[in-house]
Amino acid sequence: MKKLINDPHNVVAESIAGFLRAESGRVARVGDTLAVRRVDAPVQGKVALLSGGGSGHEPLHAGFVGRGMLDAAVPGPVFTSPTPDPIVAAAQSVDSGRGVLFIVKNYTGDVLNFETAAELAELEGVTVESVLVDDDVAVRDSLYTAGRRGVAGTLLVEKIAGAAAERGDDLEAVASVARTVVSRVRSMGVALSACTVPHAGVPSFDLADDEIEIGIGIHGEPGRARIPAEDADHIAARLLAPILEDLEVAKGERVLVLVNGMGGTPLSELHLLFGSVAALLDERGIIIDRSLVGNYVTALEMQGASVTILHLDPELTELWDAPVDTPALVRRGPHGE
Amino acid sequence: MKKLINDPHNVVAESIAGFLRAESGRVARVGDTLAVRRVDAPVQGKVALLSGGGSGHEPLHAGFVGRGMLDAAVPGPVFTSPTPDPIVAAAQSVDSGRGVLFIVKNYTGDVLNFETAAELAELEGVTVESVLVDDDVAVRDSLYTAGRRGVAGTLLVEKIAGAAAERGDDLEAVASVARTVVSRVRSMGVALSACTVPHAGVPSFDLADDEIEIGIGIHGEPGRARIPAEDADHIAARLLAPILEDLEVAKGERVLVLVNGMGGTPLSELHLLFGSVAALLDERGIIIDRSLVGNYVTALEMQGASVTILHLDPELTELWDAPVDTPALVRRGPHGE
Amino acid sequence: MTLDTAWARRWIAEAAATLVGERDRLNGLDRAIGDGDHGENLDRGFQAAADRVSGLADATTPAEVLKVVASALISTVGGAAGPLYGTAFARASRATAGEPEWSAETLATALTAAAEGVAERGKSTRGEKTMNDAWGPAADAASAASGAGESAEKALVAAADAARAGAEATEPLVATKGRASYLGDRSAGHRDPGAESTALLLAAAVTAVS
Amino acid sequence: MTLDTAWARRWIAEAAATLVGERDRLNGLDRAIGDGDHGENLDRGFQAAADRVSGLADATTPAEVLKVVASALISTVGGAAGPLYGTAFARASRATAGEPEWSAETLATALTAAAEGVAERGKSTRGEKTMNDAWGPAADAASAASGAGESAEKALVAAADAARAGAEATEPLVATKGRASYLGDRSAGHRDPGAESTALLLAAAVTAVS
Ligand SMILES: Nc1ncnc2c1ncn2[C@@H]1O[C@H](COP(=O)(O)OP(=O)(O)O)[C@@H](O)[C@H]1O
Ligand SMILES: Nc1ncnc2c1ncn2[C@@H]1O[C@H](COP(=O)(O)OP(=O)(O)O)[C@@H](O)[C@H]1O
Ligand SMILES: [Mg+2]
Ligand SMILES: [Mg+2]
Ligand SMILES: [Mg+2]
Ligand SMILES: [Mg+2]
Repeated sequence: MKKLINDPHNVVAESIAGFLRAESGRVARVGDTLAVRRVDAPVQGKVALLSGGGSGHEPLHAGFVGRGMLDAAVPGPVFTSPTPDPIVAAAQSVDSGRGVLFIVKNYTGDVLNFETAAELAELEGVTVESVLVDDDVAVRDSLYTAGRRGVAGTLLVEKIAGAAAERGDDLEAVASVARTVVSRVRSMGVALSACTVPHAGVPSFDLADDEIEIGIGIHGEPGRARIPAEDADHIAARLLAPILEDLEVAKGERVLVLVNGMGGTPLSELHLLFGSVAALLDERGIIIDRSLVGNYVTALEMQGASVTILHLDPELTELWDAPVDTPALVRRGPHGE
Repeated sequence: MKKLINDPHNVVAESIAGFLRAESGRVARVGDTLAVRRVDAPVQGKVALLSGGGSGHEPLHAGFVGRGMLDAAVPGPVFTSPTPDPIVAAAQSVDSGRGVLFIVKNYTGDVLNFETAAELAELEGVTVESVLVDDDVAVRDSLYTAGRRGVAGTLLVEKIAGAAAERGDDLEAVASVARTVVSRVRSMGVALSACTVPHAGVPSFDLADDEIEIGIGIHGEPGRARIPAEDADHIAARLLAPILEDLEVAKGERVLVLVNGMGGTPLSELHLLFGSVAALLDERGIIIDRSLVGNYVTALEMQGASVTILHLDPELTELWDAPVDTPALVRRGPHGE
Repeated sequence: MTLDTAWARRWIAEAAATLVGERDRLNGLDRAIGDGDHGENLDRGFQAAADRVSGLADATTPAEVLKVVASALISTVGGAAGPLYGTAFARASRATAGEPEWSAETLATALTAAAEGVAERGKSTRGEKTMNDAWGPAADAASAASGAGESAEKALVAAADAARAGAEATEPLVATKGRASYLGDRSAGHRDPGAESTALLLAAAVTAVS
Repeated sequence: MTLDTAWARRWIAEAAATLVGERDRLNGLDRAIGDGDHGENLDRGFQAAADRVSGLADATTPAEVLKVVASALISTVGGAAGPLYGTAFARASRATAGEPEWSAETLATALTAAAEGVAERGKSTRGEKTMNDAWGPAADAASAASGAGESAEKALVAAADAARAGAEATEPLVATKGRASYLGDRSAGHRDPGAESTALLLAAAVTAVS
């Protein structure tokens, strides 16, 4: 294992420290925790958005703290949910009195810790709503599993709900927008290589030189199936099919396409994969109205990518286009300006 | 070699096609070349900026085409300078009559091809100025070598000269700003792993599990020295020392720090390394006035990073802070807003 | 020896010591069907728990020790195991409040409360390849031993043995809860890390008796 | 056989065929001290050159063929080698304009013009571990053969041999130009890919004679 780190057990703390310093204009630390908040929080009159989860998915979540998106992000250890304490501290530090929306990726650990945190925050007088994100179609439904995982679709929930909060929606309305996004977004991913958790020191799974892993999550866990390596066009088809089976977007309808890198894949390959996905959507007559390509919801240095489709409606499109100013996502105004 | 590609010989064309589609609001293709231009080029009354070079460094250069930065980017094959023809076509497509500045990274291939292109463009009535970027202190000077290479500092030249062009400076003035940046910027990089050129199919060099390569460029070429792996703090010191030897920034003076990933390194490690660099600059009393952390000038999926220091002056700071709107770099206004 | 406050203190110290040595193996089990951090998480949590317990001057019941353990685990472990183990220790503490020395029956009450807490908090049940498959059998064994009039120590040994057997019996199961459930059929053939760590914890409780 | 237009056509076809087979080896040489693309670049360029030459209906001199080759290389090779080889062929073409059949002296003139073009364009000289170390000796050998009254064919063989020897002699050198110069002393012990490809090109010219 070679990484740009010092003590493998201190990676998250040192990385957050560097992040806070590099982005001191936008973000600040919550007390003496590892949680990060908008430098101008609490923003008066605005519902606050808080997300978090295990580290290793950067820029998610801390990279999305800022105007138009999150008010706070609470990182846990690598791939491990944070405990309730810093979540409560972060919620208190960003609540303006209009309440805090917790955006939680659907993993047992996150669900349990954010649940506990919500209870404790309520005891401290903070009104909390929670939204679970579970966009990963690689996982079978909760009859057989802990339920679908939250993966790259989380970014879209954070951006769009963030815009709703910024325009002044109340807590219930912001939560409702977030749930609408959750109901209309699906993702599926592929790994070309595993990743190595710093304190573990060995790759999370072994993949031969001619194998890829289809249906992976973002924690280095193995996926749905291991298959012989394929070219980008075939991989695109494999990722898209189960998404469109589940989402039912009709011909002529509009979608947002997110091609997300897992951390170790160069941007050029992500753009190439985006082209493959776009060609398949063209064939089906589905209109790509908005798009985003980059390493946004990652699994350390894993090579691979995920495809996310959000079935747009006019309100979601408008909220997507709203300005945002965070370390990892900045938009000046409507698409194309 | 596992990559998200189709035919290894068609990678650049397919990647550019996906990029153009994903970023259709901002960029368009130059004729039937692989070159990319601002969708609104030529911008009347503005000096145009053109850069280019081998592919594999994404988002450099095409990701920096847009308002406040480049007017055109001309990609060659992976790690190989483009030929003069598309450079000339791109120059013609963005020239508003006020001339075109070529920003050329100092490699024999780029220098020769852009030189030829400049001559041909002049024959077509386009006034061209060229600026060579050679910020890599890992390379000895031109008594012994082809001269220092252009690496991550190129991004700063493009951003700052782009702001000068946007405010209406004439060709000579924009070139002069660019040359000022070149004279005040230095970089040095490290690789933890090599990268694999798609058509080659094998890594560009072999690095043992406990070795790193110091002083690498951005073409997968080996570096200045191979040493046993070290932690981030020690690597930071190794990269910073030769930069500050060459740049002579005094105590109390202000710099911009760019910690740039080589493509396969996760953002969390780059932030951690930024923290290490910042601590060293603190010790010397050098003030970090601006900073940027991310995978901007890459070498395919190489793991590693480079540190770039730009010795600021008030004008450079103002130009750095000017708004920019490109696929890979967006800034809404002054730092911290 | 008896199951008193000193035993509870020794238990947690012993658990912390066990986890240092077993950390990598638990990570390995979790790597196979989860995300490879279970040993790391528990090690961190039990070092913190042991620290707090050793700083706890005035405990007079095992329940008071276990309460401190619960809150240490909740605030340091994170992941799925943190809230689940936290709940287990909290429920065991609540169910035995005021008892300075545990009888076999108290032990059975404690383990049953812990097992029910985990199932409730995890919305899970036995046979889903989770730590329930160790807590459940352990509670049953303690109850049976208590019913048969065994000593508290014997009941504890029976519980630990049952937890160990339960952990081993998770190997053929297909997970339907926790991270391992994402793997579907591919989860079969591996031992559940949480069930294994539960067995280790109860074995540490046995060691702490002597 | 003579060094006429048909020979020039055969030369380029032969060069293209050679480069298909040598592509990987040239990439390998370039990987050691450069960026691993030299074979790729030249292969692409000479396939294009051969295409354009075979579509060239009306050439009556080698110079006309070489002019087409020069522009094909400039517009398809890229990198350092594209402009350098482009200049070499352009200068050779210009220096032999109007000659339907090359004498030993014409050959010497062509190779000298090519060698000087490369050095001028590359701001480089012999001994810097570049293609100059093949072009230079080749030009010298052709001039010597011509001075000694040898035939054009013999002069060509001498030039090709000298290029080959020159390429091999780059191995111990430390590069001071091109990408290999970044390596400093580490560039010693490897053959320069551009010098090697120059030797291959001139060997193809010899093969094309028969
Ligand atoms: N719903 C659940 N009910 C009971 N136990 C569970 C549940 N989900 C997970 N577990 C237990 O938690 C263990 C994993 O813990 P750990 O690795 O620390 O957390 P994480 O899965 O968040 O990384 C599993 O091996 C399993 O025993
Ligand atoms: N300044 C120079 N003068 C002469 N030849 C040079 C010079 N720079 C590079 N070369 C030649 O070019 C070769 C490399 O070509 P190539 O690999 O195609 O280009 P690049 O270095 O741009 O990847 C070197 O092996 C060397 O022979
Ligand atoms: Mg975990
Ligand atoms: Mg090259
Ligand atoms: Mg785990
Ligand atoms: Mg090369």
